[in-house]
Amino acid sequence: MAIDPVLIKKDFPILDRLVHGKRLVYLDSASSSQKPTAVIEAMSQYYETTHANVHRGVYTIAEEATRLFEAGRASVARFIGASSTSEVVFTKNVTEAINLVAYSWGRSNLNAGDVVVLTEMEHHSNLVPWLALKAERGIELRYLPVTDDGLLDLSNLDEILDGAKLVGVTAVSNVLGTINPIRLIADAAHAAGAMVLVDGAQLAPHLPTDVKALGADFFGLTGHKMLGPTGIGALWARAELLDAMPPFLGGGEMIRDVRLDGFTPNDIPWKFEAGTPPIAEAVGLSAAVDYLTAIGLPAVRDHERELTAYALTTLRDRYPDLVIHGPLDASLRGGVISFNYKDVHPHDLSQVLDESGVCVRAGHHCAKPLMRRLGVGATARASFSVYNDGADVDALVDALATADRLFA
Amino acid sequence: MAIDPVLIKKDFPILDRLVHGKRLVYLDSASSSQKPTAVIEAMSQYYETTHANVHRGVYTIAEEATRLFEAGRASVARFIGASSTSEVVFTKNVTEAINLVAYSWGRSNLNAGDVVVLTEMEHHSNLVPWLALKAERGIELRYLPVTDDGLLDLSNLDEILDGAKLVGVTAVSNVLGTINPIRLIADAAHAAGAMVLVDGAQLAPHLPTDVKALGADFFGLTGHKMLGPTGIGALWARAELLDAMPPFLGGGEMIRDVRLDGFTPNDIPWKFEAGTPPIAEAVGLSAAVDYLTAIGLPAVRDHERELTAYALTTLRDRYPDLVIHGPLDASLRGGVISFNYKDVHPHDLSQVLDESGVCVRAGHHCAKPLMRRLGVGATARASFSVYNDGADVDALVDALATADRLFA
Amino acid sequence: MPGLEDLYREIILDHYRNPRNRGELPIPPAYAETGFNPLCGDEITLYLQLDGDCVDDIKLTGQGCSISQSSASMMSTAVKGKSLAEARATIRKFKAMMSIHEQRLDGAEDGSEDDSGDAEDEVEVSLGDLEALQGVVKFPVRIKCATLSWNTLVQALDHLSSVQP
Amino acid sequence: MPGLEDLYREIILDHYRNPRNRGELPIPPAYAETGFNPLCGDEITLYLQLDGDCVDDIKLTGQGCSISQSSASMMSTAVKGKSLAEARATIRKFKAMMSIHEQRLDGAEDGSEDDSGDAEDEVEVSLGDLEALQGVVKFPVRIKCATLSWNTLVQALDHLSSVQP
Ligand SMILES: Cc1ncc(COP(=O)(O)O)c(C=O)c1O
Ligand SMILES: Cc1ncc(COP(=O)(O)O)c(C=O)c1O
Repeated sequence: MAIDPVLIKKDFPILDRLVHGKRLVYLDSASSSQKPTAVIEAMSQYYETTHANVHRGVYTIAEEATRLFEAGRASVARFIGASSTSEVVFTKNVTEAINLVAYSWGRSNLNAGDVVVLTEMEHHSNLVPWLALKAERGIELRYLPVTDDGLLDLSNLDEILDGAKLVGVTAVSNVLGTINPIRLIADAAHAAGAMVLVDGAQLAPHLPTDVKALGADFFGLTGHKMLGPTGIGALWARAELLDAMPPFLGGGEMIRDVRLDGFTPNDIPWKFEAGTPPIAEAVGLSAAVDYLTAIGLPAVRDHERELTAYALTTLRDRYPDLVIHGPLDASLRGGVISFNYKDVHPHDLSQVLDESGVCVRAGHHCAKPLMRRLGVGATARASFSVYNDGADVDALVDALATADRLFA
Repeated sequence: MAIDPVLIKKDFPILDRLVHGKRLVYLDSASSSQKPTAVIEAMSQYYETTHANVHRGVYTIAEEATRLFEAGRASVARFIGASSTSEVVFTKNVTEAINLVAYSWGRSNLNAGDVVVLTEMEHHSNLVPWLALKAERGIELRYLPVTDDGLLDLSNLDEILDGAKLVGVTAVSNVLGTINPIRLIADAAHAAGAMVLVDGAQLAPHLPTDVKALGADFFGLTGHKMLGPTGIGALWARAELLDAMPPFLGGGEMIRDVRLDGFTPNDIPWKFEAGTPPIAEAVGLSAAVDYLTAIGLPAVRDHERELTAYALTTLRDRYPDLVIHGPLDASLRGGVISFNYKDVHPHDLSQVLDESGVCVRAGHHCAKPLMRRLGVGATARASFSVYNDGADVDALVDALATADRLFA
Repeated sequence: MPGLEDLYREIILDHYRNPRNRGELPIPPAYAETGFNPLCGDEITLYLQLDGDCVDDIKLTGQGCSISQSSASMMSTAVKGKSLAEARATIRKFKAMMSIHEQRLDGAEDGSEDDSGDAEDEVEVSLGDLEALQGVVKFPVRIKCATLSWNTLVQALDHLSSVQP
Repeated sequence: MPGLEDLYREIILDHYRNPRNRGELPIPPAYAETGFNPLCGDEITLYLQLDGDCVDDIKLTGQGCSISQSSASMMSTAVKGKSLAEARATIRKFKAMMSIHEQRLDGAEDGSEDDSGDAEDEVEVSLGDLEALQGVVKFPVRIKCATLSWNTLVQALDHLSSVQP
């Protein structure tokens, strides 16, 4: 099924909005996506008809709320190809998912000198938890470098993996768009005896996701980037791993028994869900996943790849001075285009584009080490989702002319 | 201003719902409250007109989203009497808020043999994080006991506080309803050199809250119990404390700089907010706080106290065999009534009441140690919020007769 | 209230009020296993004494609702004196009665159900009194109450078969 | 686009393209302080050399947008060669120009503004070129760009006054 952007745009109420009198051209989905009516209404309706705390009440609406919440977990599990719903832990975002791994698995498996391999293109969320563990425990961090083309440099993969206990890698770069060869890395990591943590924040919204085909041991995703609400993310991990890991946050829901002198944790996945979970958010995320599934992830991918190819071509044709980071072949990248333009700083670019209703993000995109690798302080970044179309790309390309005029 | 329950009920769409053909009589607000239209619509509208990731974008809607999000923080700060918005950290729920204290402050201040004082009436969320620290570090836990009247037994307060570094206490018991004398405990704790962590989950929705008047050093609240959405809570702490504490979760938003070999944390409160925060939820919580403030917390308290007094009287008159836990004087308690009835197990009570549309919670209410102290495995619990009225109490009282009939 | 009357059958209330096989057994020779329903606080401790391939004695302590307690009581009478094969068959049959609904509601939630599928069902057993618990399937949250003691029994049997294979 | 033209005044672009006092100073005798805008990645390192009560020399390195870089450049010319009292007065005056809007938007967000209130304002200073940055207040997110170098200067001055009181 090919995507009809006219129809899809209608599903996203915010796209009717004007900014400075111009139609909103939202090109910052890599930062956070917009939400279709189906998601917004699923949550409103949940609050208007069903809300109660979950896992606790015997009464009808509590039972219904529990069923909806657990159905949300099942939707996410199916969406990513998990074997069982018990492997899906709800978190507040993917950052918490990665921290959960670092605190629970990391602190019970990593000690001074143990090696964790990351990449130079990781988001801060997959760097800081490990840097903290390095500061606390003295683990060693190694980084897979990034080539000048914006790909992971795997030429020394085996050497870098030697003795590693964990490899943490993003499936898709939020700056370069690069789609990393996760399966290849995972196979090498497993051969070296390391676990594999995949940051799926930029994968799950845009490409078909199958955690087993990826070869992941841990996989994180975040709701707000995949047409779902803020306030929810998920960690998937193989059941044996989760079973063996100690709890992370302590509190209600995650216990089997509590005495004044100790406690016994609950079964997975609840063992890792302390306190009242994001109930309405799980309902919303479930609606988001249904929405994406109805379109079909292969169609989403095709649409975004075509849009990316069109944008790469048009931008380079019109602005030969534009520096585009990352691979230039759209089949190697997700719908994320980071660029720099002459001496116009990305903030100024973004400010100028906003005047035409075009939203692009400017800054380090929570990837400061990668900025240093690229030799820039910041980039401007346009990123696509299902609701973008060629006209959005044209609006971006046209609006850039204002920068030329103002900063001539 | 006195509360007009007829008007208020209209603000809560779920209360129009029927269950088993009966009007929904929602008496489980201590577990999670219902949401007024103002809250549900604030979030929908946010998603329909303004959503973008916060603190990141230069463009208009990102700036608006950031402003709304930070305005939500300011609302919460005002609501609890904080000196500055920088003292309010958004978390996913109060459980995370307490874990943040246990991980960040606790692990940098507490070592083997250090004493943390809790109470026998704490919720698991204020027990398990400390039990985990006891298992990990060998800290010593002491408990303020509960009297037969359901009050904290403060007769040995000074002795129990001797040498303590932290006192963790709930402002209002979620089982007994008991309103604890926080200021008195805080003064004694401070005199003994201990910090004071107040679990405000059951206070903030029901009584005027002033963190400074309470004498708290740390204070936690949770959105979904105070007419707000799921997926958000807050930790308040004095700025000097937050400033001195190491970060907890690592990732985007909470950093100032990240290098491949280390990172520098951001200023408070962002230092403690890793990853994309609960943006729509902050907007919703802000609307909830506005809703409560418009009614006025003193009026909320008066209303709930009267309702509680009425319920205590009516229940005891009609069912002399009913065992009600906690103080019998409504001025000493919040709108929470836990009870046991003959040999009818609370689950069965709750099941039977549900048939009449009456929602009460049955179980240990995440307070297993308190259940043991009360000598019961579980209780049934009816709890009130602004939208309850005398007719709801009558429905509860009448519905209990079915239990009599079925279990005669 | 036909639903409720379906749930609270006479025989269930009888087992609730007068639980069979209540008490403890000395350990050893008995083995004890405790099961919790973490969501509601029900808890059951099961004392199991085998004699070769036979459930020689079984006793129960704990607390819980009419459904969990009566189910435990009926379970104890159903397996006491039976062979291990018969006990396992009874467990499977009972779980099948319960789990039809559990799956419809909640996908793959309960991993402990895995083994009930392709196990050899050659032993014929009858549920007897336990049929009274059929009404529970209409009240999905209560299924966990009804199955608590059974899951605990499974754990105890699994433990015993792992130490003395 | 009148808004944008208001923001990107000629003089701002000039300071952006031709930053004054760019470079480093040897430490010691100079003192260096680095400031970050954690939200966008702008960073500035300021080298400050005092001579008694006077800003003897000031140099800057770093990267950022036209607003943060031009503000830094103008700041350096505004305080170089001035007395500490004049420098502090200039900081207060500049922040006042910026913070009106900052407060209206964002309550008590920025704690670093605390000191600007009741300090003695006896020294008369003029903002000169810096007036060109007034357009920034219409673009609230950019205020943090404009104030980055100033906050860094405050930190440097505070540090120096604490070590040599
Ligand atoms: C006193 C008390 N503390 C903590 C909690 C935990 O709240 P949450 O589940 O929102 O983290 C609750 C509610 O269940 C409570 O009543
Ligand atoms: C690759 C990647 N990882 C992690 C994150 C963090 O996501 P969140 O802020 O939702 O935790 C992001 C988004 O900012 C991302 O793009």
